[in-house]
Amino acid sequence: MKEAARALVMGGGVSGLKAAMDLARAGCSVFLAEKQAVPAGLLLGLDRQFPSNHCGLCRVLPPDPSGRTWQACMRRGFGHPGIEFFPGFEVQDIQGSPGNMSATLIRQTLMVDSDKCNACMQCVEVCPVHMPDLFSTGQIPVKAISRAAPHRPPHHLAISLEACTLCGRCRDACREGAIDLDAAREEKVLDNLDFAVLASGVEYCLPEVYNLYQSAAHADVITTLDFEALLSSAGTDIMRPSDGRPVRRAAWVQCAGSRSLKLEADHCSGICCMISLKQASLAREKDIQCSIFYMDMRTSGRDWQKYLDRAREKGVELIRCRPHSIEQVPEEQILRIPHAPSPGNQQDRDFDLVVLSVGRDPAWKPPEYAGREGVFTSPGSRRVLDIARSIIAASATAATALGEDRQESLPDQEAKDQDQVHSRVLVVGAGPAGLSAALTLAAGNIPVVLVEQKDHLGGHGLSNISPEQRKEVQDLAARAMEHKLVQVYPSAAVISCTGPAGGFKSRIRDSSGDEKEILHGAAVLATGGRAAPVARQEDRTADIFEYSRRIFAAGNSGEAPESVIFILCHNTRQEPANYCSRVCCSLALKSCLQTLSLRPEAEVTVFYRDIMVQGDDEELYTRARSEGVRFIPYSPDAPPSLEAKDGKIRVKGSDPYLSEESEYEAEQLVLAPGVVPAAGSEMARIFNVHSSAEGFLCEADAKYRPVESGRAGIFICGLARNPVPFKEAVLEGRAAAMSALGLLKQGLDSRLQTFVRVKPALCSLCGLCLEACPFKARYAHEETGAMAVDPLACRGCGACVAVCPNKASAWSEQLEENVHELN
Amino acid sequence: MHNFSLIETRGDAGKAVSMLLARLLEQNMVQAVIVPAAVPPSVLPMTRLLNNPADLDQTSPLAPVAGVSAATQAAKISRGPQEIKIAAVLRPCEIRALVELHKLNQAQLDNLLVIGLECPGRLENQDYIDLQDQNQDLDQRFYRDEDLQSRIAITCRSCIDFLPENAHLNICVLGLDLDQQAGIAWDEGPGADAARALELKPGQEPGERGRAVDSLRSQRESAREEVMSRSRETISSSSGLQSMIAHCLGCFNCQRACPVCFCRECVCSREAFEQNLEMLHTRAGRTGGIRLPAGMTMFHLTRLAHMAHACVGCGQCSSVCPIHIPVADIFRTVAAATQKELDYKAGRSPEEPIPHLNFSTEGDQ
Amino acid sequence: MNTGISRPEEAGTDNSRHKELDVLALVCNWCTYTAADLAGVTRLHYPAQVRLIRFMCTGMIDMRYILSCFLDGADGVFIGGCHPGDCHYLTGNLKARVRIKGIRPVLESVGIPPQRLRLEWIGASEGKKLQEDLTSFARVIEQLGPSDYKGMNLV
Amino acid sequence: MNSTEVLSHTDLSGPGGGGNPAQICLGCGTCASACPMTGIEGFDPRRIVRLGQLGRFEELGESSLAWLCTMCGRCQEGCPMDVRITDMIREARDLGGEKTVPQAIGKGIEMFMETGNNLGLPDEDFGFIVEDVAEELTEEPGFEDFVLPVDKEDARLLFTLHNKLVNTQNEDLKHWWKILHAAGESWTLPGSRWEGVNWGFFSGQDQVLKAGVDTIVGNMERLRSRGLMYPE
Repeated sequence: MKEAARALVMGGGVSGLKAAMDLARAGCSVFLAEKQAVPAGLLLGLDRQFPSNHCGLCRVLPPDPSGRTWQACMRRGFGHPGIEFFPGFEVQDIQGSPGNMSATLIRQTLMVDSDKCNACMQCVEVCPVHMPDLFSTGQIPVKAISRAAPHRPPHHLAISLEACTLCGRCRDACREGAIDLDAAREEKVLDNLDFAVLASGVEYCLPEVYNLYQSAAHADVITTLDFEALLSSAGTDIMRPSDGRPVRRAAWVQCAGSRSLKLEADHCSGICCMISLKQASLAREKDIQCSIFYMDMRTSGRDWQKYLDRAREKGVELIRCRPHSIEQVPEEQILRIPHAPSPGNQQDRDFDLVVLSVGRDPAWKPPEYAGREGVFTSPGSRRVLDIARSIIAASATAATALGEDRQESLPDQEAKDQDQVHSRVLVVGAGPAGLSAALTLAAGNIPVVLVEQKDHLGGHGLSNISPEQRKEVQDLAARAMEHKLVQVYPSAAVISCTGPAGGFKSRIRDSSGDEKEILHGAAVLATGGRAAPVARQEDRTADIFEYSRRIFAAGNSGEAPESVIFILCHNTRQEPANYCSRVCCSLALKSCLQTLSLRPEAEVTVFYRDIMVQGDDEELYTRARSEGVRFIPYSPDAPPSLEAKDGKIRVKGSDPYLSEESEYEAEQLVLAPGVVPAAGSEMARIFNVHSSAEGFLCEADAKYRPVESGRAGIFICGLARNPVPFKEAVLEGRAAAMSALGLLKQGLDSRLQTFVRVKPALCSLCGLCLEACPFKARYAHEETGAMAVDPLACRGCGACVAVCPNKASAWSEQLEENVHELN
Repeated sequence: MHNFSLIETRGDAGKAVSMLLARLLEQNMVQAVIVPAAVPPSVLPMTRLLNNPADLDQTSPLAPVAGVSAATQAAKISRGPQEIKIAAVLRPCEIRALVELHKLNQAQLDNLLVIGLECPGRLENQDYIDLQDQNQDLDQRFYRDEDLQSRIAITCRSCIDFLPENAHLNICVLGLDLDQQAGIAWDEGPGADAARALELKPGQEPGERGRAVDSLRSQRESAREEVMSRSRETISSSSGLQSMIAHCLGCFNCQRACPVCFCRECVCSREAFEQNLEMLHTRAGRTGGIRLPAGMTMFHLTRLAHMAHACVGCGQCSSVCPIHIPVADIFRTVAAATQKELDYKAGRSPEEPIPHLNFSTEGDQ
Repeated sequence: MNTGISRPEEAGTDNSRHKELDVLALVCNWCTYTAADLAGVTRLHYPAQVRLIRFMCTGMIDMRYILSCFLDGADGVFIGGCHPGDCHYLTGNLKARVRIKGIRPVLESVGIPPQRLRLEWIGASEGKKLQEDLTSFARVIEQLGPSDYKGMNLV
Repeated sequence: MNSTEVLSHTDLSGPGGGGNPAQICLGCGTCASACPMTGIEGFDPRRIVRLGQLGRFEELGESSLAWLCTMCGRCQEGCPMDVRITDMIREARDLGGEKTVPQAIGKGIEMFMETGNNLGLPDEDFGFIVEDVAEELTEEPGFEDFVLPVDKEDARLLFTLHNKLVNTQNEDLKHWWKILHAAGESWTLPGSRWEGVNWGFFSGQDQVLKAGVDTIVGNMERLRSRGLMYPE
């Protein structure tokens, strides 16, 4: 293993930044290429983000010992001591093999010399190439030469070489000689790279290209990305692009450019529902009437269904109908959407603005080098992901890249504990997430203590219906058992955890009742989940997990019932379990297909509220329908009623298309009650971290720090944190391990930044600082009871200093100079 | 409180109460008692820790004086080992201070049996010493002599919180002829356990008590309104405030005497010695020089900012001021406004969280 | 706190010097200070008497800083932090809020009307809101005139 | 080209290969949003597709639902799942059998099968009407030399008619002829079996549809026309 790998990260959006920062923290030399002049990609234009509805990109940034993050709003630029940033460059090609790769970077954006530029804007005036006005306030025209980012000062101009014709007018107009078009042809070669991480994201669907809703003909039909610019709080009210009049009624049309066989787009982009809900909620604040036209509201995450409920409370109207067309009412500046919200009921609704909710471009393909050896592609560069999932995917990809890079030469001795920081990590739970976390850490040369309640490793992964995924878990379990750095405690439980990050003390009790104390620097909680219980009338009722296991158990030679009825979202997605469990829909669809493959004549009926498959899983839904599965939507107010009679299950439900009550009979009833965390609140208590009302462990920041709990050094992942499918649980495990690894690396390298200190002679031990510290970096010393600061957890916010009346809690001596002026 | 019992005083209520305390020790209900006692040659009863029932003879639980607030000492001693349970005789304001200190981790309420004393007010220390020369049995006379009662500390004259709250056992003096009887009141819990050990029989509470309490309260309320409105008016301008605190010597007595000011060393007292000469030099040039030690206004405002929510209105700050700045008037005036704004009352309940730690996301700016 | 407000040549409580009113804005680095940057970039002007002081977090604004500002002659103190839920340090802004709630009655009692102290949530992207809030605050301070404590040199 | 080829376009096998074309329906409502008939007497294409999905074709054919559709095809054009909605409706109408065909259409079909046009108009009468209209046209300035090309062989376009143009709106014929005349087009009007409207398309009866197509194809073969024009 090379101590400091040379890593190239392609793409400077949120994924690329996260991967780059993780790798830098783990000790790599990182090169970051971003084709735009500024980092943060799409997010730069998202002024308002779910769930807080405000911006917050800065929260992805670590507190930087060099102090550079004092300036680090992404809008102001990006500086990181471990990362060499190449703004304006795109990777053209990658050659060679891992350990000796070379990448060719080509300039895509040319920055104007900001030392010379005096922001006269003459160049923008004369530039003949107009560009789409994304993410600007509309006050300054956007040309091929324009401001580098909407929020950058005007003298930070950049030329998009994709659009630029190199006509030279800007250069001639510039009296300061700040523009050097010859630099446009610049090419850079990076050699001796150990690996590369591809995180350049996907392309968004442009409605004009696919002639969606004749958008090119209507100035007031825009996309969700355009609407973000209108929402930008830097602007004023929300105005119509066509005539600048304020918007009073707006519509969102979901699935523009997706979920269509006609467009060869049999996929769901997965984030558009939430984007539209957010945009409509924010527009409601400006008193705009908002309607969302949708098919399935895919609010599929721990907190998303509740967000939908809040949007409804704010008055966002949801109309379940995909419109056929948008009509311009002649003479009037109105867009009319004829639609049929319920069968036999057609209505026209008029709007000032229609927003097409677009996702991934159906024709988008990753770059050619994506699949090469040594190039690790973040899942965020295969499909559209929301911010939190991008962050997780990026961390996990960085972890995989690092792990593979190191596999060759494992050290034969444990890393030494330094600076009173224990390098060991406690992993609780050995399901897919816990095992992934443990092995990622071990690959990073960090010793692991793996505690599992059961007598074997693998958790739910062992009962996965996919043979490949079962195999993956078995391999992970076998590797964990064999790994020199992984110490496994089966049939054991953690009963307490005290101390600060870097110096936790936990007690473990094994099956014989013996207790053992473990010292560790960090912990990863991966205690998983289980199926929510269902009240079953008889054995003809099964939950979706049981049924799927049974029907997949015998491969393709098993038996299937002649008729089966699925009821999805059974007692879930409503209080008190008001969240989508994310796994049931695709499991149900797979089970439907398996049932039909075992018994083609079987009658399969699915009662559902919204089918929540995302990404390419949409194809499962399409296939299930085309193979004859009957799908009947129901509303939570009128769920289908159940009855067991004469050895058959009878389900009464109404078919909304036919407006008739029907009775369906089946041999088998399958309920999908969702999943619940297995030990959430118990873990929350032992490890002193937050948990939700449902018992899921809560993260410090839902978007930017998804696998960190509020307590430094404690990381959370998998089903214990939120409902996730198998693959995501694995990613979360790796991401949590990557964060733990980074934290410990930071400690082991003695790059500790102590922001605050305690003056014991002045301290009254009142404990106000314990309460005030948001990161639980304060603790009372176990023996002396004196207040202490955990340098790994402290982020320097000063809450403890401000709350301490006599400044027994004080800034560190280095910082005091800075703060002195204020004191 | 739900239960009430009368005890015979036989002309010396203080002694009768002392005997009850002695019995608590004898019954091993508590292992120590904190109570005011003047041990010769001192004539001023001061907080004293006793653990021998025989020593209770010399105590003055009803003495109308509080050398310093007993809350500070009760708090400190309560943080000792768990196995020593202590009975503490405390005035209402002292109990309130104790409750505040408990929230700040400065007291361990579980270790205390709090015996509250209904408080018609306390005499200033010097007044008590002087009056004792003239009155042999000052402690008893005080409760029947309205003239003596009118000489209580200025803060007490406008105190409306004279009934003890959050105590386990109350000693009742209002509306009773203390030469005959004193009252003991208690609720379920440790108070009832103690009452059982003391073999107190619940009985009827005399009706006069209610009338006495009401009349005292209405008298105090109007006094308080008068004091508060006067001080409100005075301090509500920079010059008014300055006129009150202009003569502050910077002795920090008020801070040290304050039972809720819990810092081991006040940040302001430290700053007084740490002042930056360069800065003072610049400032001195602005208007007619600069008073040293500088920052006395800052000191008083800091104390208000830090502790107004926790002020229990005991008046010790005024009592100890060598140049008679009405510190308590200022403090109580600001405290009333602050506690109202924060919907908080100092000492109301040990469960009520410190308002500055309520980081709820509800509400607006 | 060395706010640099008092200038020797302007000392005194001369009420005619309305133009010399001093407004201090104590703002959080992550959100409001960024909004100020943005306002600059977007060429949004805010009143000249406002002086911005950057803190890492409004949660580190000690009550004593606010007192110092007023005793040092500030006519208004504006505090700008992240919206609830957006704090880089999770709850710093909420700490600022409760502290301000607690200190307002103190200030009011000693003759500093509550309108002279204002807390606003201003997100990093809300340059416009920063401008509006500072402008309206400056206007309120103008109407109130100089603070009672101006020029008393009490620090 | 023959009618069998035309009919082969009505391939009802679904994209999933399951055979039932309606099964893949997403229930999204695009069809109902597009349909000019949605809401009229409770009509909604989703109902039709649903019945189809459930295999209740006969019920569909027998219900009035199937007959409310105007066969405009907007639903089918918009369907993101490529469900062949109108094709399916034709199929359903056929399944209902002759007794369900609405009277006006049934009568027309009967006439057509007997006489070659939906009105049952004898060829002599047709000849008289069109000659009369042609004569009127020659009275207009610029059209003095107009000659009606009936059964002209080797013309480029065969001009078939909607029976309405012959029956009630024969003034409109002039507009078409004027255009063709002014453009110098080579065209011809069949003197018999001139009907352009194919009610077999609406009734769902394939043999009628075939007869209709055969009529036109027959005329084209007979007169050796290379193109077809049908004014509607």
